Amino acid sequence: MDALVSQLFAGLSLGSVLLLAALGLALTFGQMGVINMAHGEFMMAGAYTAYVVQGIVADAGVSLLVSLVVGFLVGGLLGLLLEVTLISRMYRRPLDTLLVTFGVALVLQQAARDVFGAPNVDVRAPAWLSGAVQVLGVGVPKTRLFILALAAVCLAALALVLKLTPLGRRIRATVQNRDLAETSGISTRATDRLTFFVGSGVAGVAGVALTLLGSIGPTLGTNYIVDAFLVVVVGGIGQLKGAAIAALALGLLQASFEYSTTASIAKVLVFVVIVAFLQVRPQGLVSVRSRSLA
Amino acid sequence: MGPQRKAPPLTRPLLRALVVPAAATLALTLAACGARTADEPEADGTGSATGASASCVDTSGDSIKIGFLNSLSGTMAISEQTVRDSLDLAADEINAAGGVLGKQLDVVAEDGASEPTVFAEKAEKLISSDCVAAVFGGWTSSSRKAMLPVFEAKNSLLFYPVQYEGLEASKNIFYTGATTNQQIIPAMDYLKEQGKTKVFLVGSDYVFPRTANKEIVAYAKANGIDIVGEEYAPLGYTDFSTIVTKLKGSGADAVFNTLNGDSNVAFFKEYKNVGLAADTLPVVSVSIAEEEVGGIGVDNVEGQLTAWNYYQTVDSPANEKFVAAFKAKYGDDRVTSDPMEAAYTSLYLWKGMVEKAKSFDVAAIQDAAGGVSFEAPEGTVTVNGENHHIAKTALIGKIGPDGLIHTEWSSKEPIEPDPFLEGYDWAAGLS
Amino acid sequence: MTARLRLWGGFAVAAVLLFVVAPGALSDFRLNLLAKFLCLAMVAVGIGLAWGRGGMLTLGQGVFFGLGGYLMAMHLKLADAGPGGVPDFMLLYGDGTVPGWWEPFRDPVVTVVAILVVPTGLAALLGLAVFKRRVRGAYFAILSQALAAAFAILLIGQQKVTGGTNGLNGFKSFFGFTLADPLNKRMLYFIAAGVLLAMVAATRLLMRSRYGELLVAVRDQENRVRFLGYDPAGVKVVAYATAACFAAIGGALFTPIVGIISPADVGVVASIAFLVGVAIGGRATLLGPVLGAVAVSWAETSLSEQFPSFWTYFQGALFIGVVAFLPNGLATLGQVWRRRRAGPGIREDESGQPDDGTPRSAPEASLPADAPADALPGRTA
Amino acid sequence: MTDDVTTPASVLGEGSLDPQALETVIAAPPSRFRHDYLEVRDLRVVFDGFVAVDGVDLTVTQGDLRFLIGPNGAGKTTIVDAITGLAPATGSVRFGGVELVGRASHKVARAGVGRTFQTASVFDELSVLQNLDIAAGAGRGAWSLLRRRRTVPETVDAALETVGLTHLRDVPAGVLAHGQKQWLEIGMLLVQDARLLLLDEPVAGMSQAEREETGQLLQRIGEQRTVVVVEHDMEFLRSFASSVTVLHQGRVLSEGTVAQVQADPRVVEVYLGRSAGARGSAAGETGGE
Repeated sequence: MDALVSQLFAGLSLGSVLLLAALGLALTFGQMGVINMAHGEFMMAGAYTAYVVQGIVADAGVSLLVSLVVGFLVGGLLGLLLEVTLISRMYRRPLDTLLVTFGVALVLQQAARDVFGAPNVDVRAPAWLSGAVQVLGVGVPKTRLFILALAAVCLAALALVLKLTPLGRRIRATVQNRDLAETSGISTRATDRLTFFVGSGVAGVAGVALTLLGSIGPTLGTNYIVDAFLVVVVGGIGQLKGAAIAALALGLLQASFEYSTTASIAKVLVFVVIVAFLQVRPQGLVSVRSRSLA
Repeated sequence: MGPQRKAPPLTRPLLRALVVPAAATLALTLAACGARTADEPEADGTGSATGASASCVDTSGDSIKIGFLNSLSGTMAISEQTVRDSLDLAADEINAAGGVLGKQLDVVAEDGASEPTVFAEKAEKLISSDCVAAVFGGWTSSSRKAMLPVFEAKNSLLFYPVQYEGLEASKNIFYTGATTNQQIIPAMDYLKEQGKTKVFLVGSDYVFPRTANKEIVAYAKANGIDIVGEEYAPLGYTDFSTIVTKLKGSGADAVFNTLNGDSNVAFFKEYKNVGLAADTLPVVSVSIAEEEVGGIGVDNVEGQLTAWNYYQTVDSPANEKFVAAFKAKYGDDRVTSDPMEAAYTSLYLWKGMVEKAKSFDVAAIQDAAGGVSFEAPEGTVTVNGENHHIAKTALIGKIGPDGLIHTEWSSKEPIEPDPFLEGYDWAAGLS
Repeated sequence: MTARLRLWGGFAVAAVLLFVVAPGALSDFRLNLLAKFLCLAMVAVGIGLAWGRGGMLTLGQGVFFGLGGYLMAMHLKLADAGPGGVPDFMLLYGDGTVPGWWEPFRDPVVTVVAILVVPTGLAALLGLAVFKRRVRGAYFAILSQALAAAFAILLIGQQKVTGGTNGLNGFKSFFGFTLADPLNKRMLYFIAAGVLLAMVAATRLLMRSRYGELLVAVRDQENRVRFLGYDPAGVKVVAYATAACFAAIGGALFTPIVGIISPADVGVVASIAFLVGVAIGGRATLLGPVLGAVAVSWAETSLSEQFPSFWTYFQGALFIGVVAFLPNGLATLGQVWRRRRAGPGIREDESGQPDDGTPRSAPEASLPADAPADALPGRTA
Repeated sequence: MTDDVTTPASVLGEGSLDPQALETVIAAPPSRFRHDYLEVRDLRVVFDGFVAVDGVDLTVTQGDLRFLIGPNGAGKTTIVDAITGLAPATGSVRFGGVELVGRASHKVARAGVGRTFQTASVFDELSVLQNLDIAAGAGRGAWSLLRRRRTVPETVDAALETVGLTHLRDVPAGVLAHGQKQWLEIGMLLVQDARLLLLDEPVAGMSQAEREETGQLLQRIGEQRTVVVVEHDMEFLRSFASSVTVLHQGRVLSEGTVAQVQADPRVVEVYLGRSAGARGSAAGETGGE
């Protein structure tokens, strides 16, 4: 029973990490069909932001909260820069953006190596996040609860922004019918930029959160990028709901496979399940149907 | 350009274009047929290979070329850059002191790019194109395994400075890091001495951890220790909640950790967050050195154990000099670690062998190697002429709040290297 | 006509360079390096077909390259095995017995057949599965990448039978010829060169066939092709399987030439690295991928010697610069230049196609090389 | 859309249709088409809960030139999508005795159904000739596919003449003017040997003279085969339609000859206040239904 509960939690927790990593991606990928391979490096930038902020703000708790905000801005600005300089030029060539952003990812990684040094750096977790709390008789690390909550907050915030704000309406309109949105007086250029800013900002937040769990090094992003894309693919394009369900499902799946086999085999099995799933639902869990030629 | 003209058939010129080179290939291949294996006496795998070309090392001038081959890019650059730094230091020191046999060292530096194939390629370049007298470097088992056939085929020398999984002894490689009976087995001895009876194994999914754990399992069986779990995470894996859950539920009283690189950070953070602590469930790590402690976070690993043959805190005149020289060259914030020390030592051992042999010739060095010793920072080390490993003292250390590792326990004297564990009865079935 | 002359002239020049000049001018070491580059170029030829012509951005060619390489390596290890017939690494890391599925590869004929059939068949099956379900564009790219990741993890995890991260290495002979003999290494080079030329010729035939036209049609307007009564899945599978076959052959030759095949050569990063040369050379051209692959490998080897960290920047910059600003690769530079020289207007050769097999992008570079709306995810009806 | 602004006008030249050549293309005995008719029964298409087509019945016989009209969102294009397997539908669509609902698009095409799209979709990078050759070749075997085209198939030659593109046969289709692309599409339907032609706004963006020519061509094809045209252009409709179906909100509102439909008060109500005739060109490119 304990094992079941703790595995359930491990799966949820892994799912929340995947969700944080994939949330911004779901937005940018859904919005423009842009496959941003540098998304992982934006997460890395967020993580290094936490490291830098901690050097300035001594208190670990305050610094974490400040980092979340600054991390969002750093990730967002990097995304904005990328959108303005490169992606805006190639908006009809989604597959090419994949390669271009892979190049950007390489450059950012090497830049991090040159600026911060190759070895990992450490970010201290605040005292109020150390240790575990008892949930249903199982010790659950507070950091993981924090990340679970953070993922939920990010998801809810994004959902609210999309639903309630004018920006959200513009984004949804553009996702659903770019041409019509344009003719209705929406500046799709400005919308693209804002979407990219927000999506990349969420990557920065994810990076800050990951400092609580793992290492902070130049290759931090590469560990997550493939999984994050799989979440988006399984979830379906253009809706946060799909990404959320997919992230949790993949997290639970990975955790339960891992419990019964090994971590390596589990990863392979998860991939097999995904291919099989796409046989049944090639458009992912949730998809917006829009009619057009292609 | 008549649009009405039908395209002329392609076939003829194409055939010609295909046939000519094909025929050429055939002719050349037939003419160039080299040695077939059937013509050769069975190679024994350890001797110098039969087709080896004659050495092109130039010993006529007042300098001698040697090669440094470490990953300066890619995932392993983190670790291997530090080894390169200490190799450079040793070369500078040797040159300042008059060189080897009166010749200055002329270092040819190459990047292994963290890829085995690149290591193999660069090794061949260093030997065949640059004609170096010996190569120093390599870190991962895969890089060493990739280079081994090159050094054997070209009959050249590699000095490999990292602790590894054992089960290997090539005439063309000198292993200056620990083999398993100088690191893994002493660590198990230590745990046994501490009265630990239930050990949990966690490692990265690759050669070193799997081989080391195979030996640990055999050791445990013979020594009344239960292995209560054995888990592997893919290299670079960062989610340890499931593995730590299994660990917590296993009832273990000690953990043997062969995780590599980034995974250590995630593992120790998870370990700490679920409320495990060093004084009740200590973790012995064999891949965490001074360099890595900072990245994991001192407060995450304080009080945990490591098994090596050298720590920066080792108290000896040779080490004092080494640490001082290193900090002077690279900065006060830098630390020294076991692989760095082993690399530093390897260059001096090669110098000792050359001077004993009075020659840069590979065969002469191989003959002279046995018994060459050096007053290394870790203590006196001596080359074993049989298996080309070196006798080293095993040290169990505890990570202190200062981020350095302090010796907790040491073997009484240097342990003779035994890569195939021939001296251990319980290891009989292992290889 | 001049265009044809140029093409076949180029082919002849390439043959002379590969078979006469290079072996004469290069040392054994450099020649062996060139042989390695040629193996990588074989993968590039296939990618050029699948991606440049077929619009399938395959980020997982490492899988097929690796399959070919490992199949060859298994045979070489078995052939080298001492008494008892068990490869050395299995004695060290495994239980000292050879698993049943290794056994058939003792036979050289079975091995060669398997290298040709297994990766190709796997690609055909996978291709059918995903293309029939109209998984394409970004979805396909990401799936193929995940495939590479899974394959590498699987190889690493099964150390007892695959050698783990070490991969398979330490080969002594190649079908009976000892690899320590430089003469035999030269023979391998000639085989690689011959195979590459044959692949280029076969690709040329395929590109100029009706199938080649159909493939471009599927790339640009998949649904339109469907409404003409074709099943685009079938068209794509042929290109994808051909690319896989080329990659497997490249891998199979890579193994004895380099002397090692390991998970590092098949994973995500290695798989993407295959694309650099193709993108730079010109993805939709015939010779672009070959020249691009060789040039990039050469640049990597020589540049990384001097500036290891600079190489990473350079590689990143290449990706960004070429793909963003020169989507049809450097090969189109020559085309643009030639057209400028020839004066305005549309130049035609007798078949109405540009001479070097590139798609005719008459308004230069204003036509993106992969399908505009067609490849947009979310619009896949 | 890749526009044709970069096209040197001198190269494209003027084209015009050649009705004479059409006879070669459609030379097949009329008896082949005699019993062809399209029968749509209770067709429903639902997108995420939105009912786009709601129980449509439609019968079009060979020799009829049927126009589908209706305001935006009426479901015209969706019906064409449903027939050709692009949109998931329930109900029944039979042509030539074959049930089409549930068939994959390429199998629908092989059953003799061809269609065009609102935005002319030709293969931009392939030449006009290659476009037509591909359209003519769905039945080719693997062996003939893997070889080069050595001769131009007769029907392709005739289709080139018919749609007036012979002099442009070797230019990439991407540089054609918009009207020429529409014609090329019609040519592709001809060589594809479609017996049911579904044309989505075939004259959008054409000049008056071009419309005239296109209309006549369609009329001639319609005499022999089953043709359904989705069109906004009322003038074009008045000139060439032999019968009209008016759709509104996914249902059939009215059906009959042009005169009958125009007299129908329900149709007048739906179109009230709209200058329907002028909408043809505006709806063209974006197709914002």
